[in-house]
Amino acid sequence: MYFDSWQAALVMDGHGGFVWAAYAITTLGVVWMLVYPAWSRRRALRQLAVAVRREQARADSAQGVR
Amino acid sequence: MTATPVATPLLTATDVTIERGGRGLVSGLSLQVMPGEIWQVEGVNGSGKTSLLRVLSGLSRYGYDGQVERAVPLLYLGHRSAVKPLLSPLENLRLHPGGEGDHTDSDIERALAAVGLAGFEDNLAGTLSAGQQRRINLARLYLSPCPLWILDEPFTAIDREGVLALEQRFAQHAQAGGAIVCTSHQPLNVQASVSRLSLDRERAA
Amino acid sequence: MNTLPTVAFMRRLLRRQLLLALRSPVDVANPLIFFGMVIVLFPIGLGPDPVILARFAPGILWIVALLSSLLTSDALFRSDFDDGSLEQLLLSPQPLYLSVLSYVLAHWLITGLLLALMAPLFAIMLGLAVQAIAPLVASLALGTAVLSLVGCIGASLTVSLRRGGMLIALLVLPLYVPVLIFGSAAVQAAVDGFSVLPYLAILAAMLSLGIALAPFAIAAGLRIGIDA
Amino acid sequence: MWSFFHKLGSPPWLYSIAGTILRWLLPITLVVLVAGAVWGLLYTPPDFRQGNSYRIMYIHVPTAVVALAGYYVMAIAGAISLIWRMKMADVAMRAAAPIGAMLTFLALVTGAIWGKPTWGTWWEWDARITSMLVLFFLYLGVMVLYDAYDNKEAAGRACAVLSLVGTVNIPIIYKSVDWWYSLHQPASIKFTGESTIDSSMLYPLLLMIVAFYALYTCCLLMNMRTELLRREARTGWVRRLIVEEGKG
Repeated sequence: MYFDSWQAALVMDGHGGFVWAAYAITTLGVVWMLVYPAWSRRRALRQLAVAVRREQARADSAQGVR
Repeated sequence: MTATPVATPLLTATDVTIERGGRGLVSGLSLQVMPGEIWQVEGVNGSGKTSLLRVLSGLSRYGYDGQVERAVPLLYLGHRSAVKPLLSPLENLRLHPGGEGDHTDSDIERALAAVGLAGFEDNLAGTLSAGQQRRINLARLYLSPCPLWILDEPFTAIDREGVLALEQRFAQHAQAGGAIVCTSHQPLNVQASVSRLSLDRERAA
Repeated sequence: MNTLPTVAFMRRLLRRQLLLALRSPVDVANPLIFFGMVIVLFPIGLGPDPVILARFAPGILWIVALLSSLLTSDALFRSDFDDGSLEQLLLSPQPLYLSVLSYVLAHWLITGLLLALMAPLFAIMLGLAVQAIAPLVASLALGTAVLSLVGCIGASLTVSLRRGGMLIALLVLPLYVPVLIFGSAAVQAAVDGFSVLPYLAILAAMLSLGIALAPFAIAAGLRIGIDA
Repeated sequence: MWSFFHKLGSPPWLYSIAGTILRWLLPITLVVLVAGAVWGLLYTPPDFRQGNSYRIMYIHVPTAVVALAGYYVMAIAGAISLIWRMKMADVAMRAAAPIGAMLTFLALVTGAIWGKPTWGTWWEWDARITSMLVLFFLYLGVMVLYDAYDNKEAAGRACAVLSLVGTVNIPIIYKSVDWWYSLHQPASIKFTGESTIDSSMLYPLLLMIVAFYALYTCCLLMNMRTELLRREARTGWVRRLIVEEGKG
């Protein structure tokens, strides 16, 4: 490792704040880019499941009524 | 225009399927419009008459499956009358974006007289009534050389004499070898064979 | 079947647009009044000091001209779309690619060229160096033609949308950036006494690229808009 | 080959193939991302001029590069959907827009943070950053236009046209902004145009660029799967999928 201690790696001769801040924000962005599609796909599946169940209920009730 | 020996269809639509907002309006419709024919498209409101006409006229090129070919130039009169309120009827027809040939002023005046707008040639279209503005659009039926007409409810806001005059014009156009596809809520009484295409039966079948 | 030759049809469309504009002079005057009014805001905002105003004059004049041109591009097709004339245009046998050019030319004549001819008045108000006034008019005349072309693309993509006005600004302003860069640089060069020709040449190059390519996008946008 | 191209058009096949690709591509991407970041952050020497602040380059340059490439991917997908009317290309374009916008945003933020130690200001109108900002507005324009249309098919076509117009303009915008920057700013530190970059710094950068391309592909595939589900909600294969997911 270039830095001789974790402490030095954090400080980075004074530039550490900027560097780590940039990496933190980018990590947040990357996490959001990965999590959002997976989460929205699962949400879409759940919504469709509810819609299918409701359709089923409507069809059954129509049969029941006749 | 004498009928050509083997009558080539002016408009052929094969297997046209239109869907709007998930509802299947027209499915698998095939249609051949031969010279001299008048087709009346019937159907309840929202049955897709206008959508079908827009597809047949080539106005909407996406949003449908199937093939539509037009062998001849087309005159399309839609719901909206394509009349600029700031121009006079004469100017509206002389500078029309429809792209037909230049009409002489006398032709235009004769057409305007035929639709009952004699004397209104120079007032601004904005000062005329809605019915009169539609008549400016209908005057194109007397001007346009296009053999194929697609008319979307041409009779709305037109009084009884106007309708009679238009029906005569339709008959005259059909006899001259032209073809008309139109939608209208009242049956057409025209001295020509009128083929009916009902969109309700289409969907029910 | 006497369909009109294309050039005659373009001339007819141009005459029609210009006649419509003459019939409603307020619509023609609006961008000029807007141009004047916004120019007045700058001394109020930046202070009346002629040195500061003169230094920013090239940029101010060009930015305000750009915004005036943007302001009017929404109405380019909207009235024809609302009353059905646009449908007739799309059904006309002449190529749509050339017909839209007459719309663009009409828009440029009505807004762009008038702005360029009015600009010297506002340039003097902002204390622009006298030798930069002619280059200002030249760069504005050339630049607003490119602005009209690009604005027309934005107008065609938003023609069927109810609230297209603000949306056009977002679509089109990023594409205005190169025109603004070379337009204001031309005036700045004239102020500093350098030759203006290279900048005008680049603006002309953008114009020819626009004339060649923009009508494809405009025609596609109209066909999509009509069918939406 | 032609059958592949045809199959690409069938949603269920694309949905499942995207799933299998993701199963192995996603972990690899994460590993490469972390490795590249750690390598660039901790194991490379500082730049003699800028000191350690240059380490932001390992995320600024890749995000900028992939964001720009992403715009072209979106435009090409739009062109395919416009010209050959392939619904899947429209799905791809729709999925590509938000990812590109996010990457451009990250490039702008990291560029701004990098500017502070280098120029002492949070926002420096450097040529590269300014062009990136214009690209960000181009992305926003496409997304806002898509949202403005009610008929979503027309929206896809309109966005395809807009993104094609955008691709024609991007080189012009970049060149004119570069020229504009050199006109107003004597050549100070050329931001990302490091003329000769030391190999010890170059390799981690290339690795990070590859990592971000892989990340882009993963996100694109994931977004496409969601978009497919929404568009094909009423079809049989989605119904079967719901039943399986319900049991699984």
